[in-house]
Amino acid sequence: MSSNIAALADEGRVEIDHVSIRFTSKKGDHLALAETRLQLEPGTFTALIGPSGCGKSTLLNALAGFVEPTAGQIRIDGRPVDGPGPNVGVVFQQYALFPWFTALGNVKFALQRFGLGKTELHERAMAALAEVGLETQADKFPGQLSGGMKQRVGIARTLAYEPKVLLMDEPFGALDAQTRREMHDLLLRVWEKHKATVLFVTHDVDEALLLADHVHVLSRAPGRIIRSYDLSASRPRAISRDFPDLLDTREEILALLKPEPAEDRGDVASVS
Amino acid sequence: MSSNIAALADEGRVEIDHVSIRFTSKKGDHLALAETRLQLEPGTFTALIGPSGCGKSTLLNALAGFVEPTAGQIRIDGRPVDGPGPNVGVVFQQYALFPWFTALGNVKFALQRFGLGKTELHERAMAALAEVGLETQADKFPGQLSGGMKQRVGIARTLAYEPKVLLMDEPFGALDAQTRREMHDLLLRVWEKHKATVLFVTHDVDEALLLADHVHVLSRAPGRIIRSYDLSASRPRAISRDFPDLLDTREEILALLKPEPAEDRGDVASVS
Amino acid sequence: MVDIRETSAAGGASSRRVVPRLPALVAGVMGSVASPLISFVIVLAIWSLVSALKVVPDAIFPSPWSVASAFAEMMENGVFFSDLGISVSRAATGFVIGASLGVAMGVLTGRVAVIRTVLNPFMTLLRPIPAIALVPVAIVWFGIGEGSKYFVISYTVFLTVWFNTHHGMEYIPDIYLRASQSLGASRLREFFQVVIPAAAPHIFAGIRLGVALAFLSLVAAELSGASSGIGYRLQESRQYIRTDRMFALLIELGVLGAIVDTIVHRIGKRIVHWQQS
Amino acid sequence: MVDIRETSAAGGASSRRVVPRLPALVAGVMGSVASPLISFVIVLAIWSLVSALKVVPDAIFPSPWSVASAFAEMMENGVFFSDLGISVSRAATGFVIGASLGVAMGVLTGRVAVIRTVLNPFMTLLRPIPAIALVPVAIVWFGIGEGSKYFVISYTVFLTVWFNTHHGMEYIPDIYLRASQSLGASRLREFFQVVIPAAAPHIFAGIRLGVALAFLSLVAAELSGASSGIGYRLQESRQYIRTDRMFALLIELGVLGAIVDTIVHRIGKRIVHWQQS
Amino acid sequence: ADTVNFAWTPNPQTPQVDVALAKGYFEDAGIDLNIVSFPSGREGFEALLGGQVDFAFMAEFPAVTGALTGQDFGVVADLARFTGSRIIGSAEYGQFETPADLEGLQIGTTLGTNVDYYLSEVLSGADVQAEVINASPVDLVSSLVRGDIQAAVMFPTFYANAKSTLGDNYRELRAPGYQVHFIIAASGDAIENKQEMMEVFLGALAKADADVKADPKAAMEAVAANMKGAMDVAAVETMWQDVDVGMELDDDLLNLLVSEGKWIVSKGVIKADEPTTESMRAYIVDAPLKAVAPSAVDLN
Ligand SMILES: Nc1ncnc2c1ncn2[C@@H]1O[C@H](COP(=O)(O)OP(=O)(O)OP(=O)(O)O)[C@@H](O)[C@H]1O
Ligand SMILES: Nc1ncnc2c1ncn2[C@@H]1O[C@H](COP(=O)(O)OP(=O)(O)OP(=O)(O)O)[C@@H](O)[C@H]1O
Ligand SMILES: [Mg+2]
Ligand SMILES: [Mg+2]
Repeated sequence: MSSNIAALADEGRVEIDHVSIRFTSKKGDHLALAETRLQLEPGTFTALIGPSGCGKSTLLNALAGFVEPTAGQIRIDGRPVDGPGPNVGVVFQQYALFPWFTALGNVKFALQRFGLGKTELHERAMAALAEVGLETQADKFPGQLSGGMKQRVGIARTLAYEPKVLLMDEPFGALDAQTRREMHDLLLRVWEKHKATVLFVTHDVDEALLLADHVHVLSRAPGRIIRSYDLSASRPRAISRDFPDLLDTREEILALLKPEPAEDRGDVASVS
Repeated sequence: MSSNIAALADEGRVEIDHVSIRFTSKKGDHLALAETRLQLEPGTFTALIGPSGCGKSTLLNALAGFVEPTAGQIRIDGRPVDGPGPNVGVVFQQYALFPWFTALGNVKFALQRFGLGKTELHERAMAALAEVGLETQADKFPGQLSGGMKQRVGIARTLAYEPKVLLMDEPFGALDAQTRREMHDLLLRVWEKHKATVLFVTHDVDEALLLADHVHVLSRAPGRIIRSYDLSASRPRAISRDFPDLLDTREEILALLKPEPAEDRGDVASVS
Repeated sequence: MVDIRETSAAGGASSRRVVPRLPALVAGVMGSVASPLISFVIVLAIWSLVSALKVVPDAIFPSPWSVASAFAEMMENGVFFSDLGISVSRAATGFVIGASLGVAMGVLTGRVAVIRTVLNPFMTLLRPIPAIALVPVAIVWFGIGEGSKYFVISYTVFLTVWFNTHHGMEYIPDIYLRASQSLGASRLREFFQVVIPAAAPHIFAGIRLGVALAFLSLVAAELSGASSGIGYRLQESRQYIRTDRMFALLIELGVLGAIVDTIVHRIGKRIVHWQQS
Repeated sequence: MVDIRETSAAGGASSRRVVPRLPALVAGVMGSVASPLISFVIVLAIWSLVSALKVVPDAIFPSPWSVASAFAEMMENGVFFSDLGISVSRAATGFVIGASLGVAMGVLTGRVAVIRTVLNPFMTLLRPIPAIALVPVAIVWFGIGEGSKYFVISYTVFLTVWFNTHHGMEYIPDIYLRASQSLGASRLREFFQVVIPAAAPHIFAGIRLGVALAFLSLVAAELSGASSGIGYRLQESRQYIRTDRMFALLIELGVLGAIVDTIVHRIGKRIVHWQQS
Repeated sequence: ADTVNFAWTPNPQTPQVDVALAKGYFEDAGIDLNIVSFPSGREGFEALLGGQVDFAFMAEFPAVTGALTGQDFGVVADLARFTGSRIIGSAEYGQFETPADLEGLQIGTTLGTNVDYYLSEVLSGADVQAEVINASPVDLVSSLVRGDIQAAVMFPTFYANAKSTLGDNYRELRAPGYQVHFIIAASGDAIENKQEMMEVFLGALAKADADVKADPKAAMEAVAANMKGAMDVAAVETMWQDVDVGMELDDDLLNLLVSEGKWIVSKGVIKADEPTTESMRAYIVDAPLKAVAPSAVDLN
């Protein structure tokens, strides 16, 4: 595509420097994220995985500049984050579509920074919608879309924008398996083209293993990173015998996420 | 528990009789659900699976009495559904918690129909929260909970209410694998105790296979049932060699959901 | 005076109204066309009854028939239309001035902290001061001509529109601003494509209120320096104890206000259409 | 006059305010305590300047100092406190009557289709009719005593509170009603535990407006049949062209209204706390 | 004791009321007097017509309107006449020596009141054309200062203020032709059912009327006291140079009522027949005053 801001391989370094986040309310303090140190190299794909309520969304919100860390500092390319900015694209857990724009209008909004002509703007936006399989829904308003459709519009919008750092909070949670697979392909395609730094929150271990270079597992609340994995398998990957490392890592992560002494209740999709 | 309305085995029959649903807007009609016939026997557990936007939520909304079918009729125990009612419990895709009540208050709201004493009400509500692992979050308001926590409060609320018919729209979408498994156990326990008729929308084929007696697969939009499976395997189940039927069914459904001529791109968790 | 519609989950044509759990038949018969008619027949019936009972003299609580004839009389001698024209043009001018200033100021106080800090306490103090109390001041400042009338009307409209716009601006859901800023929108674009649409329901609620207030303050505005207009005619009718005319004029004011309100409401619904889908 | 806060996604103590993109220093200095002060100093400075320039005679645009001395004078001869007491009690009584009727009626028209059908057109017609226009009628109906004053105040308060409550009731997000009805709540429980809390922000917005209006209509209410009260004193000062007193009284009205508004707003925020979390 | 509701506001033209109040004549007569204040006589009159008060103090003009529209009331006493009606102008626009000086000016007044009548009498009497502009009483002075109007005809209460505000520019034209009559009207109910109460009430005023004539100085003090500082004794004294105090009912008043009635009917706002002496006479109820002060009534 026309812009190549994100193509500079040394842009998009994210440093999470001794960050912890605490919410205060009338009933006292609540540590949402325990002290966390993490560095994301430019152009890498990192997945975060952890139990519900452990602070994943909170960490993402801090990276995006929406929430201020209680302690520590977050830097992007050396500059401390002090608010939301154009360098960091976010796919929101709650979609965050503008209800006053159609699906197409929402995507166009993101494309306007490229200063395109009217026809090109329209064509690029339609192309972005087509990539998420919604070209026929372009004129619908968010209120008329199904849950999964809204999520895909949100994805199309953020990807079209080509940010240097891309934060995604359970972006595929409301999608069926097939659509989800298509979205995986799309995401990897876009990522390889623009080499954005991606941080991806998911509940699906397989998804993390299929997509990421690095997987970090968080503890129960208050979350902190308890294990990290580097995945070097080439893409496209599959969770199968062809990728034995991935299968091993999968077992390990699943065991980590189980809080009790791992009693085998047999309801895990235990691959033989 | 004290109520035994749902325990009468012949209550909770759901008949979906030639139902189709169409949305009209300025820009013309839109068929959200093609003609559908389906009968749910009392005390059975049925899963619906289908691509994004195919009309699953729409069908559930019609069953719950929120949306009126454009054609056909829905009957519960012989009586046509003409609005939301206490016989049908719903776990909402968007949680639908009352923001003015705490997590505990939301559950108490559902328990009030049992006319319990104050202490018992509190205890039962706390117990319901404990079952979804949120006993420590009882006093938080929905605005202070994480996505997965909200979903669990919604589940606790509806299960505590013990309806005859239980409709669930992607109830575990925002949960991590471990919590999801715990919720599966909880749901099956409650279901076996009260023999409610359950209709369950999910994107996760494995989840459908682990839980349901019947699985119906819907086509791309406008949705209609294209294949149905009866699962007789005893519970607890696992997607493993111990349950070869399930593995076969799984393959079939995954193939059904793939729209293109099944090219093996290798990114499916293809179990050998 | 709030008219914020929440996006309902299902919407659409066949969405079941959950609100009125009433026999469908009753609700059906009382459709939107029949509704005002039924209402007016009932009100008229009660009114006729009360005035027929003669608990108060006709000169003080006139019968519907004498009000109707006062109405006819004003129609006949042309006063009706000339008053209507002049009052509507005063209300419209005052409204346009007040509403544009109100929106502009609301945008400023809602979005710029310094301006908010300096002006809000002052505005809060102004709000409980009624327009009638300002009439003498208005006359001193703007003269006895149209100026003072515009001032009185636009003063009232301004405060209300400002208040609504201000709050609409202040309470824009963070999520929209976050999305916009993350998508690299310039401040200008954020303002016009996000802030304004997000605040639009509130702004429209304020404008709708402002329209009502423009008519409400007509009477106060036309107290001085006017020798025509509905407000003046009301004064005059009072001087000459023409209660029948007074009632006719009050009804005129009511009908006029209701019509304009309906139009504004319809326009608002069209512009802020996404709220209902 | 809308004060609906959307539940913001992050909230919490450390949530970053996304709204004002201003130098943090400026915003910091102008904290909430300093803010009104700065505002008043500026306003006072401008006022002194204008009156010092003597573009209009002091009798018509008084200086801050003459207003202050008029204030002192009223304090001294006790008029200030007796007026304050009587006006506040009138505003309070009128407000309580109007607001309770308004909430009750709003609940009815918002939730019961038959009542809505019969009453709404009539209410819509009443809204553009100002309280001052009803003063003569009020005197006839309610006497020259306190009755007519309560009527005028509660009439205005009633219409506004009704309007807000009505719309709050009508536009309760379907999702809450669906959840409630699916959870088998009785109509009573649905009403008190779902409808009322869901409409509460709107009802409070209406009540807040109603409080402002109770003060706004004091002047109209005390036009006739009163021999004390801020509104009466304003009339009296106007008769005798005591512009300094008029200004003092207007300021008194403004301060009084602002204080009560702040209190109501605070209470509302406490009660409808979930809107902000 | 019966409660008598009386619409009255402290003013310098009705010293009988001030004196009767000061000396307790109403209590002596067994009347429990409840005074209700209104910003203008017209509003007191409205309250009277609505049955809210028994007596109302006002100028004669609203009574004419009431008579023309067939209201149920009667004029029972004429307490004082104001003889100092004037047109006030600013020296910037002329010297205002004769009515002819008003030619072509914009003159402010309050339409539909007795000052409107006065102005039109002066203008038509001198055959002068001027533009009459409506303004509420309180706004006339400021409009004059601003120059929105060049002359004004206002209620006497505002004269002093006009003079002080205009300062050296103050000019007045005392064109004759009209006297304000400060009257007391009684409700139809009082006239029909409470003759005795009316006599007692007027009796107390008559007693005070005699006191005023006997000791004007004391009456001025009583007035000033009730005005609570708005006017001091000296100001009242100055004003009284133009006031003819004394309770009566005579043909002057009747003729004025007829003349004003004709003027109002000519305006076309009220649909009524041209008034005659007989039709207006029906609204003057002289019996009670005749009973307490026979010499005060002079009607044929
Ligand atoms: N605004 C808030 N006020 C108070 N506490 C909050 C707030 N937002 C989040 N929390 C708390 O912070 C913790 C972490 O929340 P967060 O949303 O980051 O979890 P998460 O890891 O994203 O969970 P999930 O997977 O369920 O979305 C939770 O315990 C939650 O209750
Ligand atoms: N209120 C509405 N107005 C118009 N069209 C609607 C409305 N609600 C849903 N639709 C349309 O109906 C179709 C089915 O929507 P539905 O929400 O039932 O899908 P779904 O199967 O639940 O999808 P998902 O898995 O993504 O949640 C979609 O095409 C959607 O655009
Ligand atoms: Mg989260
Ligand atoms: Mg759905």
